[in-house]
Amino acid sequence: MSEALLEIRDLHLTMSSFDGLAHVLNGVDLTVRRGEVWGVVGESGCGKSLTGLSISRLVPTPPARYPQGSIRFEGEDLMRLAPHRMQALRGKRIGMIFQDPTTNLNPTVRIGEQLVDVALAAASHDPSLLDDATPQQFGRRRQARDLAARLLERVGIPDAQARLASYPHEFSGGMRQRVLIAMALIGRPDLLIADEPTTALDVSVQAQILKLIQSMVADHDIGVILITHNLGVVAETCTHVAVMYAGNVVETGPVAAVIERPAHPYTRALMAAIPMRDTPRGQLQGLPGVVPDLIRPPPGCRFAPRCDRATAECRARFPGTGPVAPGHAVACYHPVRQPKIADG
Amino acid sequence: MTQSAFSITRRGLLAMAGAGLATASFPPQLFAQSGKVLIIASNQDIPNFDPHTASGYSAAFLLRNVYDPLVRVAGNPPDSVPGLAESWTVSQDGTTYTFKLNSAAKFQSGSQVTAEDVVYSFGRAMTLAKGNSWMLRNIVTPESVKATNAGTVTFTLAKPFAAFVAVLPWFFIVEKAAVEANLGSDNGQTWLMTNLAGSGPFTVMRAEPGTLYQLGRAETAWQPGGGDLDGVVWQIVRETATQRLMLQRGEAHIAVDLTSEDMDALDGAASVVRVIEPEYRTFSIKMNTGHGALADVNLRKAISYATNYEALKDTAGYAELMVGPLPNGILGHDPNLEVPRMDLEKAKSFMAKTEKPDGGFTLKMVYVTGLEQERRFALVMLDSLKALNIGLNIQPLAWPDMVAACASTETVPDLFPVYQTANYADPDNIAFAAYHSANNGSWQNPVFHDPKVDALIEAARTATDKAERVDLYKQFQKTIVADAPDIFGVLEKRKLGLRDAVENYAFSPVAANAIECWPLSLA
Amino acid sequence: MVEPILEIQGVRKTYPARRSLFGRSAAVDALKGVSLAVTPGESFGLVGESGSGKTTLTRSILRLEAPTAGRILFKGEDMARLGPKALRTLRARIQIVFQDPYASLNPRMTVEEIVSEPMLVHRDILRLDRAGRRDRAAELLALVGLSTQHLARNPHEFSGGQRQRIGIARALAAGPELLLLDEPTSALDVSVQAQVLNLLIDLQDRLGLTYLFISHDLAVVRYLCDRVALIHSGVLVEEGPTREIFDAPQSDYARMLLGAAPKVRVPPATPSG
Amino acid sequence: MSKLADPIAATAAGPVRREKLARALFRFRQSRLSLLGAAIVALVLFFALLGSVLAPYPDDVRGSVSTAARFLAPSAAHPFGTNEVGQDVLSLTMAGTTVSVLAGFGVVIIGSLLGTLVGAVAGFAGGLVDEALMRFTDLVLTIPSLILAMAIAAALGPGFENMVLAISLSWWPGYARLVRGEVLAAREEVYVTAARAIGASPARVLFRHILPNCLSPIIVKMSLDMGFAILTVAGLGFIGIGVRPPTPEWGTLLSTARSYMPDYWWTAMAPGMAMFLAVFGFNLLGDGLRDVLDPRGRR
Amino acid sequence: MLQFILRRILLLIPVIFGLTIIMFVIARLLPGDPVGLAAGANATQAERQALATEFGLDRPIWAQYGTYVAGLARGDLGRSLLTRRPVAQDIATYLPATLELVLAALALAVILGVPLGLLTALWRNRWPDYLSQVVAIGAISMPRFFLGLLLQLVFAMWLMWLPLGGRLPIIVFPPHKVTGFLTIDALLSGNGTIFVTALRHLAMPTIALSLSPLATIMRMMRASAIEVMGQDYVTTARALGLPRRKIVTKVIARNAFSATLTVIGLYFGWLLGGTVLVETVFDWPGLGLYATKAIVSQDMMPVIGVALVSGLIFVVANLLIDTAYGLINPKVRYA
Repeated sequence: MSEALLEIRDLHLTMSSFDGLAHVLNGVDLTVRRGEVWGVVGESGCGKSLTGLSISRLVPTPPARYPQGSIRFEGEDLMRLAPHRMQALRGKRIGMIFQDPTTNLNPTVRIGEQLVDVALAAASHDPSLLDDATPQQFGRRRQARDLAARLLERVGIPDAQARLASYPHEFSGGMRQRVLIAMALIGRPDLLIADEPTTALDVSVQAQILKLIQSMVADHDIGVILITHNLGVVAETCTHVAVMYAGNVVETGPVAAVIERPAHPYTRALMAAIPMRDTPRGQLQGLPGVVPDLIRPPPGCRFAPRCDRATAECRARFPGTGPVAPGHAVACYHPVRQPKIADG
Repeated sequence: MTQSAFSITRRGLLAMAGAGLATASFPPQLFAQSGKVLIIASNQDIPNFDPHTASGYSAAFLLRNVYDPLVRVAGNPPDSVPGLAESWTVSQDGTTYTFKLNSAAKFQSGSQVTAEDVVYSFGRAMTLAKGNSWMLRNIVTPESVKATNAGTVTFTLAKPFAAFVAVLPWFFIVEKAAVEANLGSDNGQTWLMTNLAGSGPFTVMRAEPGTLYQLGRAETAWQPGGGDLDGVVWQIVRETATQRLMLQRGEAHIAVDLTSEDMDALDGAASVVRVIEPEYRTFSIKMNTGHGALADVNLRKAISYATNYEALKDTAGYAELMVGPLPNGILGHDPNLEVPRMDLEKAKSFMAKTEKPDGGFTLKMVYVTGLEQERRFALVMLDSLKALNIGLNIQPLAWPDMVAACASTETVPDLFPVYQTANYADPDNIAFAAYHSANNGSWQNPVFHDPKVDALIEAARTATDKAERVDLYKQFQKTIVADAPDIFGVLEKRKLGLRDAVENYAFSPVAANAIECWPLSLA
Repeated sequence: MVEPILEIQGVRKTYPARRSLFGRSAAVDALKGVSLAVTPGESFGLVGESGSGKTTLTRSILRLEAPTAGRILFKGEDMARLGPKALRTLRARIQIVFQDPYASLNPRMTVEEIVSEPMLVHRDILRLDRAGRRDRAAELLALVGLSTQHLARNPHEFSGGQRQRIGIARALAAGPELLLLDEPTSALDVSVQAQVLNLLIDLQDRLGLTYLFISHDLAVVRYLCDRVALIHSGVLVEEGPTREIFDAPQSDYARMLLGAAPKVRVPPATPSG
Repeated sequence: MSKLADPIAATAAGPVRREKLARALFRFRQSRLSLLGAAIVALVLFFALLGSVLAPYPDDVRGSVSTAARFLAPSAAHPFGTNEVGQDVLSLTMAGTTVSVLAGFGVVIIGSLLGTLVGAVAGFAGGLVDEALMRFTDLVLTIPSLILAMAIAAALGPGFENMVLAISLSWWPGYARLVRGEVLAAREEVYVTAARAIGASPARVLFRHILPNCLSPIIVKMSLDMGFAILTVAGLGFIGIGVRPPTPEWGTLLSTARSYMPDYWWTAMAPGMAMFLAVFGFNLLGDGLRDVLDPRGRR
Repeated sequence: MLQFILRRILLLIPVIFGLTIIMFVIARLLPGDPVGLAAGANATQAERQALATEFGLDRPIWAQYGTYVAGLARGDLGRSLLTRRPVAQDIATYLPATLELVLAALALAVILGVPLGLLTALWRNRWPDYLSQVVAIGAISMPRFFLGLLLQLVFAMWLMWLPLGGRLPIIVFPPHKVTGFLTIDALLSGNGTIFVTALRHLAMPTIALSLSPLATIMRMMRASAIEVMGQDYVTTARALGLPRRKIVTKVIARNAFSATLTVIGLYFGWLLGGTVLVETVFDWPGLGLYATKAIVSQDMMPVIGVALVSGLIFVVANLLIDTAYGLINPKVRYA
């Protein structure tokens, strides 16, 4: 088991808003090692995106506050890091991809220039980055351009050198997402955080992008956090999965284990709500109730109000995370131990 | 030279003047190197140089210094002094005048000024019938001017005209050859608008419309008794406060449009000479005697006695109250004329004789937008009429609307203030312009007509004996006061500011702001 | 053969070239001759990716756009030849539920006003006075699982799922026979989606509605629809009963699409941790 | 139906409208600047209504003249001194509020009504109608507004109503462009397509669905325009095409006072400062309203 | 690109016709008697009639419009009743003064407004932001002519640092006329002292004129900068480690400025109108003053001329702004 690339321990996050203080993250734990592709899955408002953004400390701290918890990246706690050192990590050690390709590229600057800027930023910390692209004497900017072109080819954009001169709006949604992936990887990061990278794309394009991410992991042995609300994407792309609900990680484990034997009632409800191959018409199991109000969260387990297995104990205190099987843990007093359910 | 009310601009944005070029405290050497240059600050542009069509005091300034008339006017009280003519004689019956030209007179082109040029000039002036020609309308015709020989000219007037010599300073002589060479389609008007054909002591060196006009001393200057000026700049400065500050800072030598408030501020200012002299310029409030409520003489009398004359005088600043229709001090003025002053009992007694003795109605008073003094008079009248329970609806009018309103008796407002300036130092000028029925429809006398008054004016006009003229004008003034067609306002004093560096300046109440620069020098 | 409630015959739609600020953009053929028929009471699925023309087709059915060629018949009547009045009454019988719950409700109106708007517009058919409209609105809210207290509230006070229910209530207000469902659940979370899908199924059974269900999510279409049509860049690629299409897709496009859709099951060869 | 219907727990019914208002007021109170703006506007409106009554020398306002007391420097009796005909400058300025604010309202209301109509029709109808209306609007916009207003005012002659009409005629294009933009944007909204799908008539779609949502930017522009309208009214007064004496109006007061600088400077201070304060108040209020009504334009 | 510019230039023709028609209609409404004024007080009816025919004012309105438009082709804008000079010549003398003032004011407004707007957006909700907001709103609320008066009172009358008004001290001969802009002409003719004096004359009117556009451009830049800062591509830039300085200049400033550009175009038109008041206060011999004088004496030819010329300048300026917008914001090019 290689030494942990990223360790999030008991991360709490509060957001002050007009209506009061929202307890968005309520003690998130997550460990990612190189070569692992973690699917962080959960419904809207469960805090998965904020967790991702917190890792790169992109959440503006006037409204947000981190009362407790730590995020260790290769042993170093990012919460204590000075801003300029944090900025050095971004793009160089931690790469990020966001959801909507139409709004994530600077509309008034050519693609090549944007890629070069990122490369130069990364190279300012590690000049060697540019060397293997082209020989030294052509000047850093030229080297960065060639590196950019090579990356674009790597992510599957035809005649990359020419396309460097085009503007973002001249690309399709899928192509733009590829450019963003190239940008995220140009600094050769060790950890890649992808926040709903394929949600805005068509199914066919989505499949290609997911395969591209998988090949990146294989080539550069990087750790990936793939944030999504689509269990199907997790099943086909990730090695591990962490299910989140209302600011907590309720279940983690290898994908196969969690999908075949979901232990947490919420995970089971989630699986039951997805129309499978053989779900008879009208038999889909909806999950009654509403996500809890994070300003006045219920005491104890936040899923209790909607959980048909909830007991007084659940409502009193928040259950710790206990193992259910090797590498497969769940935060529930009454986890479900049942045989494999039919596959989708 | 007409002095229409319109061209007298006081404060206020709507003065009909071009933009000014106020000087800053700028490096002296720029100033000195161009010799002794007199700077006159005025808010009047000089759009037209043609001596026979231009009007307004700014044009008069230019023409007086660039052209020569047969006779000039100077001194206080004003008197005719030789111009191109050395001497002149009048026939017994006052109809034939003979002028002997000064042989030294030369045009700026170098050629001699001859009688032929005089004949040609008067001929052109009367045929074009613009500018100042109205003064000699149906008195002088082109045919009535003869050149008996190269040096003498005789005029045979259609009828005797006492003020003939007094009018001549505003008729300038052009060089016949120069004008005839550039007649164009409009008798040389377009050419003369921007070119010179005169014999005056100065020529125009630089003309920037709306900004400044710079005159330079002509080599051919033949006139006797000149000062040491190398040039004169007529600088257009729209705000009189700016004119005053330029005077105080020595950036201008003479300021011609100062208000009473400016004069107060200049009291005791270093090296500034204040010229405050009475002038033949009446400022009264005319009433529509022909149509509407004020056709009733009793109402007019009532209003005359209700007016707060002290307030009118206060708002005008440096001014005296008028005694009757004619300016104080002019030939024939009757100083002990019994003129209405604020007397509410008398006013009420006249009101009792009107249709509506206890008032309760409103009159309409109009004034020209931008003329501050007229606006103040309107406010004083509004206040005064309250005593008679008469309301006053004050309406500012653009000058063209005023001129249009005066065209027919129905549209003439009940009350409207008017300036009357003596263009030539003779009572006939005010009497004829303001009270003669021939002028009905013009803004100077839109409505008033009285055959008795017309006859008196005609007689005084043609009488040659001074005593006889004085008696006629006394009768004229008595009848006017009895009829009370106007509220006699004030005689504003001419207000000029001069630097003490300006030498041998002599004030003359006629067109005092059209400064004659030839005699002046700079210390 | 039961007479179809909706028939689309060879519909084509071309958007003319637009002269923009700087250059010209080319003409676009959104629909290249699409024909299909929907029988009453059926749930007909229309699956296509972005740019496939499914939105243009929806807008043409609603007569918000006129097709360049072809005919659209509703219960045998050609919609193009209807006069404005007849078109309006027809509009009462075809209603639509939109994809984006946050944008499809007028922010300035209360739920009562939103739901009773169709009744107001078609008061000549429904003949309901104010009180009648109010009761029917309350009844519709109950039908979709909301309560009368919600009548006076504004849209921004509801969750995504609740707003979609309001959208459905509005669609039912005029008593339609055909309901166009334009990706009604794709913006919702899985758990909420399940509730809305079941609500739709229940409403169809109780009110005998016909659904034209437009979506890019194959799993949802398989769950809800009896027949399915696949559309790709303006052309109808394949059509037939849901079971046959999903189990034995004929066209390459169908096969590619079915393969690409991520399925929630342990993939055969997963790279172990 | 039981397993389906899960009645959402309705929050306390309570009168809903009051709660929405409370929330908006709370957001308004958030920014101190808008509070300051609201206070100044209240003061200005107070003087607009009671200005001439409260003025220390009411008869001065009606045009009485006391030439003996000309140009008195600021003193206890006359905090802002007296003018060229001895009238108390403070009273004139207080009374002037009425004219200036009323004129401002007149211009903004006429301008916005005219502009909204043109903008709504152009935005909604589109095609040739839009092209024609918008070209005309641009045409009126190309003529410098002050010169156009002056020309119209000169044509109609001086007087309060003519001045307001003249300015409004050169004011409405601003609203036409704003409303057209808003209508064009709103037309693409989904809820508008929904309304048309329901079968609502074009008029109903425009007035029931589109315009209510364009209301807040219009209100924000109206409150911001109030300040500029007062400035333009004063500008016309300054040029001399304003109200008729003796009605006091800030622009005319400033125009006459201008000639007595620098010696009798106080005659210009009162009207100038009053104008500044009024416009400042309306601008602050407008800014505050924009944040409350129209969150898109965040502070 | 060329085709677009050609189309916009063709669009000028209807604008010219539209402008002149509107102004002629307004001229028709004028009650007054401009001829009476121009003919002088004592002119007889005959003399007035002669003047009227000379200016063609006695012919029916559409006939006058016909000759006017015909004259337009030859660049003849008719003659002013008042100055008797052709309007085109008057405008040629007065236009450079106004343009110099307007361009100086706009330059000042953009040079200060844009960076200030950006800075206040970056320090949002901290005291410098609040302070700048209050000052900006204060600047917008300050009546231009009152501000001009105050400047004149303090700097020209009391402190006497700056000249009272006008463009150049009269005794100084203006530099050789190339552009008509005194400052630029002085530079071209290499005369330092005149350049300095001309600048000192330009100072106060420019400040009075530019304060309000400066504040508005600042607020507009601030608002669009804040909006851009909320966009995803800014978060992406930060996530990818771009240094803050590059994010501010290349990402935020560039996108925010392209939105602010359109306001600057609109403001150009407003400034042309706005000069009227400032010119009146500072004796600045520009178009504004010329138009005011003409309007008051109801001499309509100059008014139509001024409206036409400023209208054309406004349209051309906006054309330039739109092309510049297209260059900066490529998306527009393929819209």
